[in-house]
Amino acid sequence: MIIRRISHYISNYENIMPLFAGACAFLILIGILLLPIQYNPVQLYPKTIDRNSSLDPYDRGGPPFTQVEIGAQYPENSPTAGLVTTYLTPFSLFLSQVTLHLGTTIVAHPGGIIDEILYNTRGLDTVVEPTILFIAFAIASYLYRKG
Amino acid sequence: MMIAEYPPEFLIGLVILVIGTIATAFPRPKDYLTRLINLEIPGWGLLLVMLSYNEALALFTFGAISVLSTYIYVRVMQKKAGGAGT
Amino acid sequence: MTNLAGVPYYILEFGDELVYFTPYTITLFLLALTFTIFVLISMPERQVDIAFGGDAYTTKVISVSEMRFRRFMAIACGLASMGAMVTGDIFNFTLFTAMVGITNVGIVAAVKSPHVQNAAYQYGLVALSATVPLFGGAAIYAAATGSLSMIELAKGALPAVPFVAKAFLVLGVIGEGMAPFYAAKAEMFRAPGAPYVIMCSLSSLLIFLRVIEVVMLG
Amino acid sequence: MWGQYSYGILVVLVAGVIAFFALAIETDDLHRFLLLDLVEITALGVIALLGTDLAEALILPGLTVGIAEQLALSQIYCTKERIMQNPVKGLNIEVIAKADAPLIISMFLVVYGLILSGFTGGGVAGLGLVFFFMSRGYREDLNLLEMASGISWALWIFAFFCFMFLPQYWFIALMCAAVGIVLKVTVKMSLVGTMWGNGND
Repeated sequence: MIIRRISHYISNYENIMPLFAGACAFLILIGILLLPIQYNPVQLYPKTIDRNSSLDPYDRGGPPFTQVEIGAQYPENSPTAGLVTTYLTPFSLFLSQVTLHLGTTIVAHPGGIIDEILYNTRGLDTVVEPTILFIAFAIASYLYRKG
Repeated sequence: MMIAEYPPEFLIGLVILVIGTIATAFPRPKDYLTRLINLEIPGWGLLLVMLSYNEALALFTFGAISVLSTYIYVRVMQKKAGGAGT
Repeated sequence: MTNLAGVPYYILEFGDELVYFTPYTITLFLLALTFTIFVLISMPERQVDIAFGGDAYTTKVISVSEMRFRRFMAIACGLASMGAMVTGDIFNFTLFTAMVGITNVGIVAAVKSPHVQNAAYQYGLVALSATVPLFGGAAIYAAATGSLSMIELAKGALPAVPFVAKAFLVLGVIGEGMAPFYAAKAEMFRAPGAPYVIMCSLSSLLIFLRVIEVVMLG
Repeated sequence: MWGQYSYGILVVLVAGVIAFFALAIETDDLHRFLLLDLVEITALGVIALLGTDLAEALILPGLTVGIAEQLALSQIYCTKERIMQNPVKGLNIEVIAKADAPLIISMFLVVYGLILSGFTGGGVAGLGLVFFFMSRGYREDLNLLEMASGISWALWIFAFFCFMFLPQYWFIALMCAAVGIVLKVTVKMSLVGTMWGNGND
C-alpha cells in the first residue's frame, strides 16, 4: 500500500525536481558532517608560480617550443606534452616583452598550459565536451525551427 | 596555518559566496529579475576564490559564460512577460 | 589490480585517460553497441490510438524530420553510453554521463505533445542539477587522492576515497539516468517511437551498472 | 587535518545546501531554472578549490556543459509554455539599426578574435557576432550555422586524433583545434544572437 503511494508520488513528474534537490541537500549535509577531507599534497599538474615571469601565472618554464616536464599521470603516453606550454602569437610576444602582466590579460592564451592539458593529455574530455555542446545546440536549433 | 593567514581574497570570496547564495535563494521581492541580479553576487565570490588560486583563464571564461547565460535568461523572461503584458 | 572487475584484456591509451576493457566493461560495452546498431537500422513504431466502443483506430503520424532528429539523438546516446562503459577516468566518466542525460532530454523533447514537453523540461532540470554532485564528486576524488585514473585508484597505493565523493557520484548518476524514477520515465514514454525511448531506459541502466563498479575502486 | 581545502569546502557545501534547499521548495518553473545557475556556481566552487592546473582544465568543460544545457532547456521552456511567438525587445532601435557603428565594432571584434585564435579568440569573435545580430534584428540561415558547427566539430576531433596517434604533426593538430574552437564558440554565440530575434518566422 505504501509502495503504491510512493510510486504514485514519484510518477507525478512535477515532484521529481523537489525530490532530487532534497536528496542532494541531504547528502551535502552528510558531507559537511564527515569533514574534514584530507587534501593529498601530491597532485597532478601542480602549479609553480614565478612572480617575475611575464607569463605569470601560466609560465611553466622554458622558452616557447622547448619541451618542459609536466606532472601528468602517464607522461609516457603523451610524448609531446610540454611543447606548447608557452605558445605566443607575435602580438602577445610583443606584449610579453613590454609588460609583466601578460598572463592575466585576455590576449595571452592562444596556447599555454591549459591548452596543453585540454588538447593533449586530457584530450578525451575535450572531445566529449564539444559533443555535449553540439547535442545541446542541435536540440535548441531543432526546437527553434519547428517551434 | 591559521585561518587569518589565508589569502584575504580567498576569505572574502567565501564570505561573499555564502551571502550571495542566501540572497539568491531567498530574494526579496521574489521576482525573476531580482533573482537574476542577485545571481551576480555568488558569481563574484566564486571569481575571488578563483583569483586566490591564480586561475585566470577559468575566471575569464566564467565571466564570458555568465554574460551568455544572462542573455539566455533575459530572453526567456522577456518572452514570458511578452505574453502577459502586451 | 584486485578491485577492477577482472583483469583488463586491453588498455587503450589517450594521454592521461585510459580506456580499458575488462570482462565486466566489455559485456556492458557490447550491450550498448548492439542496441545502438539496432537503433540505427530499425524503423520507429507508430503509436496506435484506439477509440473505445468502436473499431476505429488511428496511427499517429511522425514527421520525417522528427524521426531523423530522434534517431540522431538515440545514436548519440548509444555512443555516450559506450564511452561511459569503457572509460578509465573519473572525470571523463562524469562527462559521458552528462552527455547521456542531455541526449535523453533531446530524444523526448522532439515530440510536440505539451504533456511530453513538460515531462522533458522537468527531467532536463534534474539532469542539469545532477551535474553538480557529478562534477563535485569528481573534484573531491582528485583532491583527496591526487589522481583521476581508475587504474591508479584500483592499485590501492593512493589514499582512500572519501565516502562523500562516492555518494556524490552515485547521486549524480541517479539524477542523470533517473534510475529510481522509472515511473516518471514511463510518463515520458508516452512519446511515440519505440526504439528511441527504450534507448533512454537502457542507457540509464548501463551507466548505473557502471557506476557501481566505479565506486568500488579505491 | 583542517586545512585551507577543508575550510573552503565546508563553506562551499554550506552554500550548496542553501541553494538545493531553495530549489527543493521552489514551485515556479522559471524560478527553478534560475536557481540551477546558483547550484552550478557551488559545483564550480568545489572544483576551483582543487587549486592546480587540473582544476582549471575541469572548470572549463563544466562551464560549457552548463551553458549548453541551459540553452537547450530555455528553448524547451519556451516551447512548453507556448511563448515562442512572443516578441523580444532587441536593440533594434531605428538609429542603431541604420548606423555603421555596430557593423564596425562587430567586424573589429571578429577579426581580433580570429587573430587571437583558441578559446578566448572564439569568445571575442562570437561576442562581436552576437552584438551584430542583436543590433540588426538579423535572421541568419540556421542551416548554415548548423553546418559550420558540424565542420568545427569534425576539425576538432581530427585534431584530437592527430595529437594522440601522430604526435609528430602536433603543430597541424594545434592549428586545427584552434580553428575548430573558433568556429565552434562563434557559432554557438551567434545562435544566441539570432534567437534574440522575433521568433521563428
